[in-house]
Amino acid sequence: MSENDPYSSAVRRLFADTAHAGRLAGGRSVRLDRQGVRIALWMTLDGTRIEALRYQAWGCPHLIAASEAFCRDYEGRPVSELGGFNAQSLMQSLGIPVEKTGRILVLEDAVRSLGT
Amino acid sequence: MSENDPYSSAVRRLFADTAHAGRLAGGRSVRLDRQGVRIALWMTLDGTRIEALRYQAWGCPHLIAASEAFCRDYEGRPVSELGGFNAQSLMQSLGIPVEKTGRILVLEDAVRSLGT
Amino acid sequence: MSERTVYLDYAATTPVAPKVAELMTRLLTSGSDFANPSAVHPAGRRAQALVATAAGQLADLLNCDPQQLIWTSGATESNNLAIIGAARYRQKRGRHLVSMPSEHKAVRDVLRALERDGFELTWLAPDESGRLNPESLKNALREDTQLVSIMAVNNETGVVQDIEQLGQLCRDADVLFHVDAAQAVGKLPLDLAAMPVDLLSLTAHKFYGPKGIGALYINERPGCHIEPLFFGGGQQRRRRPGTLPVPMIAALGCAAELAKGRIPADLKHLESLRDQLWQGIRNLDGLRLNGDPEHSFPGILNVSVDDVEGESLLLAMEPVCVATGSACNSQDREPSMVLRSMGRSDAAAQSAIRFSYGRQTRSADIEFAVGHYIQAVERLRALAPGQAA
Amino acid sequence: MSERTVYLDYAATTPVAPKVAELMTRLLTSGSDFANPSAVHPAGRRAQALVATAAGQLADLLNCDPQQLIWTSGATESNNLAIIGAARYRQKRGRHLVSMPSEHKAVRDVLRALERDGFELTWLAPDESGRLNPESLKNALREDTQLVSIMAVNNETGVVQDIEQLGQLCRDADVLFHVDAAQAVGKLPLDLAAMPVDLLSLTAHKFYGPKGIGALYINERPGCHIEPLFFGGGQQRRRRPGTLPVPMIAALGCAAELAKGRIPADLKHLESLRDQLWQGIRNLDGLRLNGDPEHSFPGILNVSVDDVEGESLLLAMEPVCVATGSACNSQDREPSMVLRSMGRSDAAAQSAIRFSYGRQTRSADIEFAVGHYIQAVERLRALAPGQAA
Ligand SMILES: Cc1ncc(COP(=O)(O)O)c(C=O)c1O
Ligand SMILES: Cc1ncc(COP(=O)(O)O)c(C=O)c1O
Ligand code: FES
Ligand code: FES
Repeated sequence: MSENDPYSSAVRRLFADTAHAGRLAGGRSVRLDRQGVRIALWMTLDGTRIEALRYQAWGCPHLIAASEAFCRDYEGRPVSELGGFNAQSLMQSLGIPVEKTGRILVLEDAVRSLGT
Repeated sequence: MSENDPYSSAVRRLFADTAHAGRLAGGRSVRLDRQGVRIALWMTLDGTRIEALRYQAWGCPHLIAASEAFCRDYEGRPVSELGGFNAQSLMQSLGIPVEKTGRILVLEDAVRSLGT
Repeated sequence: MSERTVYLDYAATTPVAPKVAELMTRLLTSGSDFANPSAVHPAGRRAQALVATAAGQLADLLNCDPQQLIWTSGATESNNLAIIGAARYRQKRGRHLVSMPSEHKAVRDVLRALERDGFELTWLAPDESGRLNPESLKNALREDTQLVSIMAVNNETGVVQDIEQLGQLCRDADVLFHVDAAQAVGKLPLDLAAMPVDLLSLTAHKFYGPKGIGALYINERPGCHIEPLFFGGGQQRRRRPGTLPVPMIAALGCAAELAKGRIPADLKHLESLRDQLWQGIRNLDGLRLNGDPEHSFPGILNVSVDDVEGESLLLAMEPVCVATGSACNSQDREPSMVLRSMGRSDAAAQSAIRFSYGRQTRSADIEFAVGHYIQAVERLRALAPGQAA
Repeated sequence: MSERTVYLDYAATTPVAPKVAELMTRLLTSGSDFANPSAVHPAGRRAQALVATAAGQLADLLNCDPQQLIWTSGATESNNLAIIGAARYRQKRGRHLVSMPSEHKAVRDVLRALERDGFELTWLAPDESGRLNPESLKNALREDTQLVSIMAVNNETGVVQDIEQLGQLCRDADVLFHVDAAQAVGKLPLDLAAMPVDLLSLTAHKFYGPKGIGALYINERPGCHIEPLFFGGGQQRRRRPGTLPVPMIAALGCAAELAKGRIPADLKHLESLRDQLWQGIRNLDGLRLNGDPEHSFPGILNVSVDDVEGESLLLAMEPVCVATGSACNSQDREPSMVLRSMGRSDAAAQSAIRFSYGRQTRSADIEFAVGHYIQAVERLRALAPGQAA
């Protein structure tokens, strides 16, 4: 059945447990409305380290899963690493189909502008 | 099943029991090759009464059944009645489809020329 | 079956009725009823008798002459055969055709293909409840109009068109009237003897028959003929050749007979499910019914909500099986043409969920679905950024 | 079944294999495997998995990629889709097509329809044994030739063409090669990976699958594409829309898998039946084999006799079920085009009887048929007036 499932098990797991959905008071935030999707990211810092990340997203399950994955990954890492966030490699590790690239690139743009 | 059967039960019965198939020595005979079918009729007379009738036929089951029916019908009748033989009414009584009219008319022609 | 699912996608396809499955099983395992009905030998004649019985059963359901029915592989083929076949047959008289943007793709895309071949199309938009105003059809008919195609029951919304009235307008103007009745046959009473319909498409799998068999009704009268799409053996008076799939045809016939006896009871059951569903969800903030409460097949309920994306909603509702848009375009994610033609925004169309249910659906299934729907909507709303920052 | 019949018309259609019937029964009665495989919900994905399995099984039988297969309603549709679809796709390059008068009507009549639309046809007659001389194909190919259609196994005579050699000539000339393999798939080994074939039609009911489902193999490569015949939902990448009939597709897959394991044993069985039949009737006066003893599928034996009319012979042979000509034209009684193209006279063609047998046929059935055939011929001969008075 997995070969017919449009969602990888990673995407399903992330979509089912969106622990990082929400907002943060204080800190930086960015919001993008593009390509028919909407993404907002919030970040608080502990010096140059990312203390917490939250997101809100309107879009398909892949976009939500990617946003959740990004938050899980980057909490605790130096803020300088945000510039290295790469949508394509995240898509690969989550098994997101290439047709969705346009939308996941919106997440990439949001992440990068969060880092600058 | 009968509604799908291209052959009426009368045609089936006559085709299965072709007692009058064959030839007769002496008497009159007629043969027609037409419309892709072949019919031969033989008749012996007892005065003006038909003593015996025989046929040979090459054609579809309807033609064979009609030939057999004709022989059964007319044995013992005055030879003058041959002129009244009517293919159409025989077709009706045997349930022969109208598409076959052309071929059964060959039988009619043969019968009528036997009577003259 | 690995997980519990609640199947509320009867408009996409229904399970096969037990009686129909039994008949097919009997025919598929029979050593004597499997022959080719074109053969004149005894086995062929038995097969032919089964086909004749099925034609009688379907004709009985529709109140038409069995001779007016052609077997096809389903409503997609029936629609193609009806529309392309009739348009080509009549193209010397004129090349203008009329339909609606809310038709199923198996009508819309056929008409678009004819447009590329030089036919001229007029697309009549429905009102915001999904219905066609007869006046607008009347105004669209021209001297050179040859065919009007309007569906009986919309597959996404369940909206029912006034086929009698629309058909009469066509009849008065000497225009052929095709009805895609894939979602109506076996579900709503239809009396073709009393209806001004020339061509009508149906498919068995929408009313508890198997997938892969359908029919086209052709009201053969002067001017109402079709050119075939396929060529081959002489089957079906050359209008649709190919070996007749006897067990499938017999199954369609059986499903038709079953339906005939059950339509009133089925409708009552569906109405009660629809009412339960609607009561369960109607108070959700921003909920909107896509359809016409007055003129609807009760087996379909289509709703949109604000601020929720359809694909995510579908996944969040699992294991409830519902549809966004029609099943055929579930794979390409463009917002529903049906809903946009009713004036819905892209966002509203994208959030639309079609609940469709049937004979096997129980009240507990609806209750389960209501809970999952509300929970999923609330969760995804909490997840979405506000409309403007 | 009211009377004993001996069914020797397997070339018209076969009974469904018990394993295939079992699978269909299971799917038709399953409460969870009936969904529309286009739907993305869990029930839809289960249905999609069944389709994927079937595509794998059929691809395995043919040694091709499952992606190269399209589901259709049978070989008639596959032939139409292949020939019309490819001819239209390539018509800007040229409009010359090549085929044989001994093809099945579902090829011949399609080509004739294209002829009416302005395509130019070259018909290559077989030799008197029914085979095509590769030289004559080579000579027929022109600059503007786009498609050659030659069947693998003839449905009336069982004659097998040299598909590899004919296909190679097409490949060398950059011409598409379509093969109607309705009588070959599941019966003779075919290795599409090793064969220069571009389009290949098949139908399940000729190899113990159900009627109403078939497939078209498309060797997609530059220049080898088809335009669709139908328009509708996006199924099958738009090349053939319509809800996929999952139980039928699964049944085709199952029949393919079964066949793959059985072809050698099936062939051995058929050869022994054919030898018994031939030994039984060969000494009949004026008997003539219609076919090529060297290059034949052993499941079909076609013979003519002098001075006997086919329709009467068929009736006289009851309850043995055989065919005169192919089943599709059993209802119009024109003498077989296949046999006339092999140089047989109208009379010889009209007296032709096709015996075709299969897995369930026993030696006793053949013995019964031999007796009935000889008796019927002798009886009808006695009944016929001599050739010239
Ligand atoms: C309104 C309508 N028309 C046509 C079709 C096509 O039917 P099928 O997939 O059986 O060809 C469907 C269902 O898919 C439908 O809902
Ligand atoms: C050689 C050949 N081609 C095509 C067909 C058509 O197949 P179907 O009737 O399944 O469409 C048949 C059988 O009828 C056949 O024997
Ligand atoms: S956001 Fe809609 S496709 Fe991913
Ligand atoms: S004689 Fe051939 S059709 Fe009757």
